[in-house]
Amino acid sequence: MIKKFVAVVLTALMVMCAGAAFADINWKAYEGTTINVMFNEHTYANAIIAKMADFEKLTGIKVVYSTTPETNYFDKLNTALSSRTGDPDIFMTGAYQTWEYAPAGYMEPLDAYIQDSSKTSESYKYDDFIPGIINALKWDLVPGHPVGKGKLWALPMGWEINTLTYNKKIFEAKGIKVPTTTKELYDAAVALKEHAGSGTYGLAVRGTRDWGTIHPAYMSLFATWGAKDFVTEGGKLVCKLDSKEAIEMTDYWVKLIKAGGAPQWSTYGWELCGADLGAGKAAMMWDADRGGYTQNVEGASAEAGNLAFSGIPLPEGVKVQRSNLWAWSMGMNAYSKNKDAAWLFLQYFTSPEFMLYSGTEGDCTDTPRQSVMSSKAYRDIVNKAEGYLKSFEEVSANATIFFTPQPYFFETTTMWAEVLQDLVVTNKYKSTEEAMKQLAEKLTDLVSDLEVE
Amino acid sequence: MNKGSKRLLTITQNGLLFIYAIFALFPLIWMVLLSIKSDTQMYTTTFNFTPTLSNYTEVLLKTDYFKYLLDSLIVAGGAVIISVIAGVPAAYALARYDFKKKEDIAFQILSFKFAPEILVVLPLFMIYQTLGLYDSYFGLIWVYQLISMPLLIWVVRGYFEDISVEIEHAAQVDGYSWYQIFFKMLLPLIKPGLVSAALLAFIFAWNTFTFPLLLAGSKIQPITVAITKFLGTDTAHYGQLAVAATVSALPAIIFALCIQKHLVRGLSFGAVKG
Amino acid sequence: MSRITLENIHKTFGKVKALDGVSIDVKDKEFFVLFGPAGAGKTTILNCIAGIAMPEEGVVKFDGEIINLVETAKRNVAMVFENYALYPQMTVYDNMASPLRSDLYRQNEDVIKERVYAAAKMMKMENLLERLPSQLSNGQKQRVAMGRALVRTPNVFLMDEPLAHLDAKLRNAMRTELKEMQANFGTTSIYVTHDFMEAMSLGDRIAIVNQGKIVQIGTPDDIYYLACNEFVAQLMGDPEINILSGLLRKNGDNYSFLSNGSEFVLPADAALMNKLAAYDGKSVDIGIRPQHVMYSFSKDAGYRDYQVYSYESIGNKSVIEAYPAGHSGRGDTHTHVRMIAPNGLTIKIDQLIYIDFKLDHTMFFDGSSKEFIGCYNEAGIRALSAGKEEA
Amino acid sequence: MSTTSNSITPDLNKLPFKTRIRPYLIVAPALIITIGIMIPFIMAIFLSLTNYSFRRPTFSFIAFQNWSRILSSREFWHALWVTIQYAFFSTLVEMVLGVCIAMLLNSLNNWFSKFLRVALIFPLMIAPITATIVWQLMLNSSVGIVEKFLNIFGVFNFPWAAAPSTAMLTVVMIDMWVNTSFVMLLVLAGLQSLPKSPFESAKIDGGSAWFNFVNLTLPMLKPSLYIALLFRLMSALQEYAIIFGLTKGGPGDTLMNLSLTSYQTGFKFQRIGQSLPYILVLWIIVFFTAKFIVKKQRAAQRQAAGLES
Repeated sequence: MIKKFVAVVLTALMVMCAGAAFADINWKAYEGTTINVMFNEHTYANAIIAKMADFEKLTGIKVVYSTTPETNYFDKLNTALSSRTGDPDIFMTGAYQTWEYAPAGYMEPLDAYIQDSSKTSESYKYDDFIPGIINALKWDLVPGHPVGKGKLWALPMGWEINTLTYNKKIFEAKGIKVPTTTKELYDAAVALKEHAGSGTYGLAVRGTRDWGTIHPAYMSLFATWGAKDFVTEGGKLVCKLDSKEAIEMTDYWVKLIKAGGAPQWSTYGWELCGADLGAGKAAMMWDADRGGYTQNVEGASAEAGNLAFSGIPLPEGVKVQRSNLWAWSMGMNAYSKNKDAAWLFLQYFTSPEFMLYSGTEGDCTDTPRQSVMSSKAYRDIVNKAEGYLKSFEEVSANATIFFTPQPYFFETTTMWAEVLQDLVVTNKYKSTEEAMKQLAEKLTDLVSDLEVE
Repeated sequence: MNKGSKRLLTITQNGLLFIYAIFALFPLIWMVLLSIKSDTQMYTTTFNFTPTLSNYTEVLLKTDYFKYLLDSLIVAGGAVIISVIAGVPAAYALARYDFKKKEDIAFQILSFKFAPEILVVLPLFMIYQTLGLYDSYFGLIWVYQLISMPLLIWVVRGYFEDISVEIEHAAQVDGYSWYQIFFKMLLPLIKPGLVSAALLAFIFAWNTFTFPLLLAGSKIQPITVAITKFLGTDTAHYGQLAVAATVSALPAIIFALCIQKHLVRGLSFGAVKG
Repeated sequence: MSRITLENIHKTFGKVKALDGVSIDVKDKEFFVLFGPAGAGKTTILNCIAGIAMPEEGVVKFDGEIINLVETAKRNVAMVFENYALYPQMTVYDNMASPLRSDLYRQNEDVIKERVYAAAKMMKMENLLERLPSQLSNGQKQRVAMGRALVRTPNVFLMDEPLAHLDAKLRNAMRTELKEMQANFGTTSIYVTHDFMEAMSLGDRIAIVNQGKIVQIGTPDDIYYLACNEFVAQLMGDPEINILSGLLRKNGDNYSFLSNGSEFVLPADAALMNKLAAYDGKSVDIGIRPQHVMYSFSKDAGYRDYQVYSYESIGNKSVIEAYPAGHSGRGDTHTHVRMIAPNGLTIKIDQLIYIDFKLDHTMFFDGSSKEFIGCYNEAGIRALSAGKEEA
Repeated sequence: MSTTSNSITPDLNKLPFKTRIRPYLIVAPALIITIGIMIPFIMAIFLSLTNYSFRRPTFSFIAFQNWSRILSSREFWHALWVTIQYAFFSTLVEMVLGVCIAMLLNSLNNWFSKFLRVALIFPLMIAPITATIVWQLMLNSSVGIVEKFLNIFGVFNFPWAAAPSTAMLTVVMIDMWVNTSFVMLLVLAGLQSLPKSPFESAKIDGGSAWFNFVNLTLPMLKPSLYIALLFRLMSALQEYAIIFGLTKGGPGDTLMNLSLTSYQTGFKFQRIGQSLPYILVLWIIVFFTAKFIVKKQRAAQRQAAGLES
């Protein structure tokens, strides 16, 4: 009896506290509404799901959600959006996807909601988001125009930059120092080939035949090298993969993989890269920082605790590390029939309070909010990984999306990845130059029907 | 043939079978081994490791695994039941009656089995959205008919064709009505074929991926769609995937063991003389 | 127990005309045989009676009542199928009990047991009751099929070649049994066969069926002695009747038959001669059964020269087939003559054989239409056959 | 006479309506269920003549533009070639192996073969998508067990799916692992239903084992073989899960068959109209191949029935 009483009082208190934080808007305005949410299977989504009951209790909104593994998530989302039925109301997306969804009219711009004080609590603190990440989710819908201008299409859940993770133990044993230039990286990869027998190798990077191969490490070095994918010339998008920098960089990349990459590189996605690093098969990995971070958590892998983090190795004559950025975000369906209820959901799960939870207890270490990043609780957790915070802060200064926004992103990057595979494992092309020239021509042709103002 | 060479032949035969058995069964054994390995030992050990049941507790107790399994059971099982109810009479009609376009209809039904899933799934998605069948048990059971119905009709039709028409006539003469003949005389005769075809249809429906991926979503998630979830979100938890795969194969394996006696006989597509 | 009437039944299967205007009238308690070559339409007639086949035209009556639209199950017929049609999943007992367990003819299990045992006893297979059909020989299956029909008291027994698949010995025994049973039961029976011995020995009346038509209906004697055409005459009897083509010529008061360059002076028979008058100088076929052909290995007066074509045993006797000597028609079966001979003769192929006919057993057929003209002692035969039928 | 019976009761010779429509009535449920699925086919054909895309809310009719564009592309012919290669190799291997294993199982009657009759079906119970992941792990050069096994024989870093020269071999091998049991099952069923008598008489005639196999076993097994061929060939032509799971069609475009190309164009690149001709061509190939095999199968069945009696 007493137990029950205490529970009731505690609950009431909690609700009141929560209410106090969000008191300025009516959270119960859409009580009884049901909204549908589509998640990609991810830690970020798990953090939300863990707090779903709180949200439902606060708002009286019922949330029906699905989580789909990443290999098929976007196929499913594409199909669902194209039905234009308003289901799902909220979905997880990346920035690249908004370039496709927003021009097609599937996405609801969020600026109006954020600015409306009757819809958005004062405690939401929109300005608290790291500007670089928010900018990655803005676009004016003109192909060729960079991100950062135009409407806001989604709100970030977390983000990733692409840096080097290495195995301290192996590096120490072989007496190799952490590479800071591309030359050092190449030498280290060669030196670490078969560092512990057949099947072990120097550097793990992605190699599958899709966009996932291009956007992390490859695109980061591509941008650091000073290359660009597209430029607007004479009212048209023109592919610049045949530029000197692009060819040089790609040629370096191909040689790097051939000399020190995984023997089965062309089948490697993030999970195999991470697995090899964690198992001590790969001495280094250049991928999303999170990938290395999670392998390093105690009990997660054989090499947990031995992993350390470093920045992006620089090519000769380059001073600035540029990491391409990936931000898992949530967007709203333009055809949603419960937009205001859906906004409450978005607001709640990107609020500083929730972000603090997800950034600490929720394991989502790449927080998009400055307030979280500077909080002690967060820094205590992340500091456990050597060099993580340092390289994170260093690289994130110049992290953004280095792709030129255009709606054929997936098509162009898949073809790009295909050529990369051909260069590494087949003899289809005589030289990198020939391959890149053909590719540039093909991609220019592909995007020629896009209207560029 | 003398005794010695006969013995040699038997040894060779057993040897060849043994080699193939390793090829066929090792991946399964490997899968079970993975399921009792911890993440940290996953890649660094082969056979010499500390077995753990943590993957099992993780998958079976801490996720909605049984809900996925139940979903699979409902859609695959429901699909087979509908196929049996609608398919067995159809198979009978296609075997017995002479009507216009019979062979065409029969082939048409079979050809659905071979329809590329990708071809139908997109238009179906649009139709399902309009009819409200998207993400419903009924919707999935319906589309699974593409998988289970043709197989069932074709196996069972072979059986009906094999039953002498005079047996039916005899039963008519004996005073039985059409449906009594069907249930009392014919069904027992096609049972082996029916059971095996149903099992095979069940396995195919159980293992299908594209349809449930695109035509179901939040409410219903058959195990094939859910299974890659166990790969994990940060690191790949192959151990958990192995658990999910191993347990998901169990219903079909148990089913197969139960009807083992019928199974082979039943798939002779009616070539068995009664 | 019923009178079964078929009127002008037509039945086609696709483009094949199976029955083309069949009419028969089977009397109550009659044992009626449908006899004809394979594919003649005999089974289809049974199926029309049982209701298994639906005629496109024509009427089926049981005791004068039209039953075209009555379902098979409700016609109360018992049928024995040519390939037994036993239910493979049931024991012999259950097979036989099956008609008595249907909704329409249901009996309680005690009655069923009694009837099944009675039928099993009659068919001498009490020891087989627990077996499955797959464990039975063909003869045993046949008996089960018969037994299943016998447990009931139907309007009519329909039997489709019930003895066809049995070996000769069993067939003879069963034939005798059938005849006995038929006498005991007194149920109308329609029996299909292509075996002339069965037809002759079992049938009260025989209907000859050919190409979907009834060619002739009559008592066994009628059919045998007064075959309405050459086809029927050839069908009835084994070895087959000899047909010789020739010319009829007036020879004084009587007639001569000219064939193959030899002249046969026909014995007198007033009634016959009257009928033959119309055929003077015209082509006529004569039919002589093999048992009415006499042969000799030495040249006897009036005997004609033939050469042996073949000599084959058919059990307790043999058949000699011969062709006209020196005739270029060796192998031209139209001129061949078959005759009955004892077994064990030493006969060489092509050796000379001398032949004469018992001409007073001849049947005459129209040379072009092949229809029956007449035979010796026709009135006597008719009287005999009519008398038999009365009885 | 015929006129009388006909004029008095003209309906006597027609089965009651109830009985006449019975065959249609009993096929109807199955047909309705499956015909419903015809609608997507028709829609697909129509959409292939439009510029339908997820990117636009509307679409317009563009006649055969998609078709002419695709049929004249290198991509299409490459995909067709990959499709045929894959179907040919995987079906061939599975048929030959399936028949051999079934024959072995059938000729032996010890505990081992009895055990295998059941156990060898297990791979069929694993979803292809899972089988692919398990194999990928086994074949991985850094952590896989197969690599360790090959190391014993002095083979290091065998590339498996990662190199164009071995990628086809690898996917065919996985397909073989999953599906050989299906062929084996059907052939074993066929073998066990063979009648004994022709073999007994052949024994008396003293024919060799090979002679018996070619002249008796094979012709009587033909119906089962055709069924196995039918099911295997048809799904091999459409293979998607194994290839996608293992290499996503790579390396380069080595394994991009019609299914993958269509899926990629339609679902990943959002060009529905353009994705459909690939799969419609595949559908036509599948349809007519199936029709041909079914015809052969029915003929073989009749022939085998003749041999038997």
